[in-house]
Amino acid sequence: MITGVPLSWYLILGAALFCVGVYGLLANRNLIIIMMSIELMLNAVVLNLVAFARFMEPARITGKAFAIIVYATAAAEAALGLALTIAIWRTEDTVTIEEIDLLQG
Amino acid sequence: MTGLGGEVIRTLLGAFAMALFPLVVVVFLIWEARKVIGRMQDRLGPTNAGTYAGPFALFQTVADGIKILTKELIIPTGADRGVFVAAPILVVTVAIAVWAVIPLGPTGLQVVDLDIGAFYVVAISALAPFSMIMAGWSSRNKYAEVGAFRAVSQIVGYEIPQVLALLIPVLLTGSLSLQDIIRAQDIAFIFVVPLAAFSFLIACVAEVGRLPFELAEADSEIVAGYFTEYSGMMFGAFYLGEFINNLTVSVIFSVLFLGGWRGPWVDQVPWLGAVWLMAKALLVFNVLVLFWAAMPRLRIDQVLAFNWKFMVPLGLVELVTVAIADKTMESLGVAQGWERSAGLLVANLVLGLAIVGVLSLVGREAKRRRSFRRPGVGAA
Amino acid sequence: MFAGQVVFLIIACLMLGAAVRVVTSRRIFHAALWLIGSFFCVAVIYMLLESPFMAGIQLFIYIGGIAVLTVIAIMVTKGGMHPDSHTLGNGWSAAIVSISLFIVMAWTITQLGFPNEPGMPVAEEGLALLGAALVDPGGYLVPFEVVSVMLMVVLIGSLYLGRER
Amino acid sequence: MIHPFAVVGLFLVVSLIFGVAPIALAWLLSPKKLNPRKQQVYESGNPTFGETWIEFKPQYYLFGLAFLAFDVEAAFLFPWALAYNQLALYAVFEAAVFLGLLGVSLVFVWRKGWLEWM
Repeated sequence: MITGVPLSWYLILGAALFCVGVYGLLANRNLIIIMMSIELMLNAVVLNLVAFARFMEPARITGKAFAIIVYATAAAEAALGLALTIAIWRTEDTVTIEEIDLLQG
Repeated sequence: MTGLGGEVIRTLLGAFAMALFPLVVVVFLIWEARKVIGRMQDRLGPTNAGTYAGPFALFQTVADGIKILTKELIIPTGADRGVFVAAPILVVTVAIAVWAVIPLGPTGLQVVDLDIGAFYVVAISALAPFSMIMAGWSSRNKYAEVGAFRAVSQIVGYEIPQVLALLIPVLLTGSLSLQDIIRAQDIAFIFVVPLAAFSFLIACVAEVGRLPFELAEADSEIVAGYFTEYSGMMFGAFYLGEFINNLTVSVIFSVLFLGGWRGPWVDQVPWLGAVWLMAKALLVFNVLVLFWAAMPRLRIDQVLAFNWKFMVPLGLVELVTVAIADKTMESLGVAQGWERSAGLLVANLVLGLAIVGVLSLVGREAKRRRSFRRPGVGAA
Repeated sequence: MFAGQVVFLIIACLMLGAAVRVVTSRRIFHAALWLIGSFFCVAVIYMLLESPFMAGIQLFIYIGGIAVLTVIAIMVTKGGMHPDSHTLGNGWSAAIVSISLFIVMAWTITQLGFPNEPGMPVAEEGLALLGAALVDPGGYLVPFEVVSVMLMVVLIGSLYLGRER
Repeated sequence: MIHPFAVVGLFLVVSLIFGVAPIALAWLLSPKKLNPRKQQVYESGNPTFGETWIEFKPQYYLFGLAFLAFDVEAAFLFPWALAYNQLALYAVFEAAVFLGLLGVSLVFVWRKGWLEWM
C-alpha cells in the first residue's frame, strides 16, 4: 500500500461526509441545496464502497461494479429530482419547500 | 531518502518542462494562426512593423504577452470577486493538466503513462465548462451569462460524440493508455475508422469553440461572451487557455487517429517523436484555423440540433458497427493485421454511404415539404 | 508511508470544509461550486485508494454531469441571484442530529477493528475484468441492462417533465 | 520510485501554479487606478438595465438532462471497450442492446419534439 492510511480513516471520512449531507438535508429549505446534500450522502456511500473494495477484496470487482451502478442511480436521481424541481419552479415560481403547496388544491 | 528526494525533484522538473511545453508552442501557434487568417482574408497578418517583434513578427505574441501583463486588472462593480478571479486560473490549470498523459515520444517524453490515460483526458476536461460558467456568472453581465450558458450547453453536448468516437480506438487497441493506442497504430486509425475520426474532429472543434461553433463568444451578438468583463492578464488567461485547448485537441486527435509520435527514424532518435507529433498536430490545428477563417457562425438551436440529431446517433451507430464488424471478422478468422483494418474500413465506408443516402432522402423530403410553404417561414 | 497519511489528512480537511460550505453557503451558486470542490477531493481520495477508474468516473459523472446539471438548474430557477439565507429555523437541531449520528458511526467504526493494510495488491487487469463482468451473464449483465433501461426512463421521463408546455 | 498517481498529483499542483502565476505577476506589475466609471459593467456602451442575473430558458436544462443520460452510458462503455478483445460476439450484442435502448429513447424524444429549441 502506498499510503499507509488504515481503512477506518476512510470510513470515518465517509461517515463525516454523510453527516454533513444529513445536516444539509435537514437544515435547508431550498430544493436544489437538498438535492446537493443527497449527492454528498451518496458520495459518502460510494467512498465507503470503494474503500471496502480496496481493502477487503482488491482482486475482484464486486465493489467497483456496485459503485459504478450506484453512480448511475445517483445520476438518475439527480436528473429526475432536478427535473421535478424545475417543473415545480414553472408552476409555483419557487424552489423553497415551505412555499410549495401543490397539494392544497 | 536522497534517492527519493532526487526522484521527486526530477519529477517536478519534468512536470515543469511538460507544463511549459504547450505554452511555448502556443506562442508560435497564435502567430501562425494570425498569419494564416490574415492571408485568407487578404491581409498580411502581424508584420515586422515594430522593433521588438522579430523577423516575420515571430515574437509578436511575446510582445503582446508582455504588454498584457502590464494592463490593469479591472473587476467590475457588483461582480463576485472570488469566483471572478478563480475562473481564469481554472481555465489555464485545466488546459495544462491534460498534458500529464500526453506522450510526446516513445519513452521518457511523457510525464506519466497512466493505464487509463484516455479516460484521464476526458475526466479532466469535464472541469472545463465550470471556468466558463464561473466567469459568466460572476461578471454580473447579461452578455457574459448568455455566453457562458451557450458555451456550457454546447460543450457538454459535444462531449458525448467525442467520447463515443474516442472509445473506438480504445476498443480496437484494448487499452486506455495513450502509448498503447499509438503502438497499436501500424496503420493510422484514421484510415481504419474514418467516420470515428470525422466525428471526433467535429466534436473537438465544438469543444474548443472554434467557428462554426463560436457562439459562446459571438462578438457581434454578445460582445465577447463569458469573458466580456475581463481585462489584462485575466483576459489573457482565457485567450491562452483557449489556444492551449486548441493545441491539446489537435495533439489528442493526432495521438488517437494519426499515429501520434510514430514516423520514420523514431526508433533511433526518440526525440524525433515529438517533432512528428507536433507536425501532425500542426496539420490538425490548421484544419481548425481553416474552419475559423471560412465558416459562418451557427445559431444555438442549429448547434444543438446538429449534435443531438446527427452527431450522437452517428456516434452510437458507428460504435455498434465497428464493434460488431470487428467481432464478426474475428469469428470468421480475420483477426489481425491489414485484413482487419481493410474490413473495418469497408464497414466504415458502407456506413458512410448509408448515412449520406439517408441524409439525402431526408433532405429531399424536407425540400418537398418546404415547397408548400413560403420560404423563410420556420426560421427562428 | 507518512506522506500518504499527510496527503489524506489535507484532502480530508479540504473535502469536509467544502462540504460544510455546500450546506451553509448563502448563495446557492457558491454552494454548487463548493460541491464541485468536494467532489474533486473525493476523486483524489479514490486515487489514494488506487482506484483511478473510480476517480475518473467521479470527475466524469459527478462533476462533468451532475454538477453541470445542478448549476444549470440553479440558473434556470434564478437560484443564483438572491444572497438570502435559505436555512430553516431548525439549524441547531439538525446540527445536533447529524453530529450525534457521526459520533455513533465513528465510535462503531473504531470498535469494529478494520484492517490497517489491504490484504492483496491491486489486480493488474481490474478494469478489463470489470468490463468483462458487466456483460457476463453470470456476472453483472442484469444490472448493466437495467441501468440502460433506467437511463431510458430518466431520459424520457425527465424530458417529459421539463418539456415546453 | 514515485507512484504514477503521485506524479499526476504533482502535475496537477504544477498546472495550478501555471494558472496562478501569470495573474499574480500581472497583479504585481499592473497599475491600480480604479474608478467607478472604469468598473462599470460593459453592455455595449448602454447603461445596464433590469436584473443582471437573468432567468434562462428551461431548454438549456433539457439538453443538460439528455447529456447526463448519455454521460452515464459512456462511463459504462469505458470498461466494456477495454475488455472488448476478450469478449465473445454475444457480449458485443449485449452492449449493442445497451446502446440501442438509449438510441431508441433518443429517437423517441426527438419524434415527440422535446428536443426542439423554442
